[in-house]
Amino acid sequence: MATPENDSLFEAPPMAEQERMVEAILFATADPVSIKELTGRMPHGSDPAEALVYVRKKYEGRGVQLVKIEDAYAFRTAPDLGFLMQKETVEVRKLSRAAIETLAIVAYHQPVTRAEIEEIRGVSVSRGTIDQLIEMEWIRFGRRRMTPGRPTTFVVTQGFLDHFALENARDLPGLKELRAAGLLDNRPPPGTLDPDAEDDDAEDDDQVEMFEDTPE
Amino acid sequence: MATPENDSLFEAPPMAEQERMVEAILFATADPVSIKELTGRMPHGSDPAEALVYVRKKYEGRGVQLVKIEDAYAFRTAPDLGFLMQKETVEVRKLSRAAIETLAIVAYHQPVTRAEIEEIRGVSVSRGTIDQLIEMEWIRFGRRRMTPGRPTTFVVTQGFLDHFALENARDLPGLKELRAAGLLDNRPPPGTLDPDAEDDDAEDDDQVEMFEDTPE
Amino acid sequence: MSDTDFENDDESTVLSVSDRVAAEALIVDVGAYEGPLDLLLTLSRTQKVDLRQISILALAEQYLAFVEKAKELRLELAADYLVMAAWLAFLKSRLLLPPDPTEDGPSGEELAAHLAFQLERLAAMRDVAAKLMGRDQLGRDFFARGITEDVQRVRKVTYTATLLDLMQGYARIRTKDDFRPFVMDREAVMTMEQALDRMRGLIGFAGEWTDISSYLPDGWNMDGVRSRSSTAATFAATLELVKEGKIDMRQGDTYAPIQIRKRADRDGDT
Repeated sequence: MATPENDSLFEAPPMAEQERMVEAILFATADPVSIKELTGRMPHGSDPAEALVYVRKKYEGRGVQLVKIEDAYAFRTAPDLGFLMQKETVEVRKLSRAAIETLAIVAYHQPVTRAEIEEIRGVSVSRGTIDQLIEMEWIRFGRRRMTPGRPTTFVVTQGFLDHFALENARDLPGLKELRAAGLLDNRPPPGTLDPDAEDDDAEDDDQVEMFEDTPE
Repeated sequence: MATPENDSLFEAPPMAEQERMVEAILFATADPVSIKELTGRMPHGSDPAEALVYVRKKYEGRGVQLVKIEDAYAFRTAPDLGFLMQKETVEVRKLSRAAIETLAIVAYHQPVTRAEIEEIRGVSVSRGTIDQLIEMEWIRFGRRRMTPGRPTTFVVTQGFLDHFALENARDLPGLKELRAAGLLDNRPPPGTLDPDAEDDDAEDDDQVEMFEDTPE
Repeated sequence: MSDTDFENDDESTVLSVSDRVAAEALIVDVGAYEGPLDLLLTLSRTQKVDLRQISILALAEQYLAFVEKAKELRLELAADYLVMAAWLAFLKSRLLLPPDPTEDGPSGEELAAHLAFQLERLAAMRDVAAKLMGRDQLGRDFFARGITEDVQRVRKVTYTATLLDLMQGYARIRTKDDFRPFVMDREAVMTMEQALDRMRGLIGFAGEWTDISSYLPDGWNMDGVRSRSSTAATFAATLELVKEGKIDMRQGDTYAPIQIRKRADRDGDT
């Protein structure tokens, strides 16, 4: 094999060999390489400009192309294959609490307006939450209400029913069943409270119970 | 052109196109890419293994070559053109004799425990030596031995194979000869394997088991 | 005694002399050896034979000569070297003496064979280590791609929820409704401001003396806690209205009902 020291004693390498050299140098170098630099690195008498012409032709239409950047050359992946440089990772996340609650309200109260959702939740519903649920195709717009302002309503979709394995939204367990299943507080509605129980101690107990009850 | 989202709706791309894709993906990275990853990144229905056969053929004798490292592939410059690349040469940290020998022992005897390395070299292995080889990503921890104390074993990495241009550990130079000469046998010192010489049967069994564990 | 036997062996005597010389040459850099096995391997080279044909007996002799010399020169030898010396002395005696049938354990030949195996294995490992390092190496003889493109990690997030999440979410909202009175604090307390607001709205219709208790809001006059709170708030509100000159109030007797009426400003009687 030719070593750099004695190149000058020999003829320039054959053009096929020069092509290989250009190819290897452009492949391994971290920056685009100018013709001047190629000449400096290749054996004496080489003509990298000519070799580059052949190399460019060889890579035409391939997954990798020879490109010229100012006066330097480099290999680049073909622009139409850019999508391959993405690695898609799918991450499954739990729906946020706000989204679940909004979804639950739509499911139990459909068709329901945004104002009604807010009233039931006691907080305003962010646009993002509604958008997310629509994007997931779990809720969709229903008919407009025939009330002043003609607000849109939301209903759940077939996709929602499929995901939760429900035949229809009426299959959702009612409040009584939720309570029986321990998902609801067993506290009686206000007004029916035993007045004697309403001292500080009782209030404290309820407070504690509430926090213990916090679902998650 | 097909976009990743609707690939599954279409046929797999033609093989020529798959070749381009394999070429682009492998050109884009310095590290070997496994078939599995290629499959994951290419459109649905692609057969990167087949495409790789054509790509390899296309690059035969060129300045850049397709090499296989275990189940992964990478482009590497042809070794005979190394002299052109003085600029790219990275100064590899000079390894001590102890490190080089330890590396060789791990490669030829893997999976191998520290005690076995010490037995072969006749001296204790310093922590620094193992650490250095792990840091260079040439060796890594293998499975624990199912022997008393459950010692960890060491094996060589894909990075090691890539560095030394080995397709897999079976291609290590002289491996067959060493095995034929019995030099890779885990031969215990005389007396230790003779059941009559040992009064502790249990210990003996473990010993036997350990030597049956002789690496492939 | 064994020594005498050894000296009588022609071949061994020759080796012994040359070995002593070799040992003296080697002794200078004890530190250069990686332990006794390494030293033994180096010594074995002086025999200039295939390691499989090596004379372990001669090697043991060389090693012992080395250790002897080191002692003479008062060189510090690591414990390993002395352990090996003792073991080799033992091996030597086993090799030279006829086997004692009463003694169990491995024979001298077996021990010698194992040492030869160890030496051969170490030599082989050194040999392949050199071969390995002599291979084409990445970053020295062949090269990886210089311009790398980062693979963009596109993270696609899909959200999920279970029916249980849904029901719990709904239950949470309903529970919160039930609970609201506690969160809002005191359902059974009426503030003076609330009473005042209420009174201001009602006072316009109160031309005649009316019992103050009739101003208590519906539902606040039955329950003990609520009626106490609303009575106190309403009373405080009436005092405020009297101060403002909006109403007159009177009480006929101690504990008699308190009555109020709208003040007929200017046009009414004083």
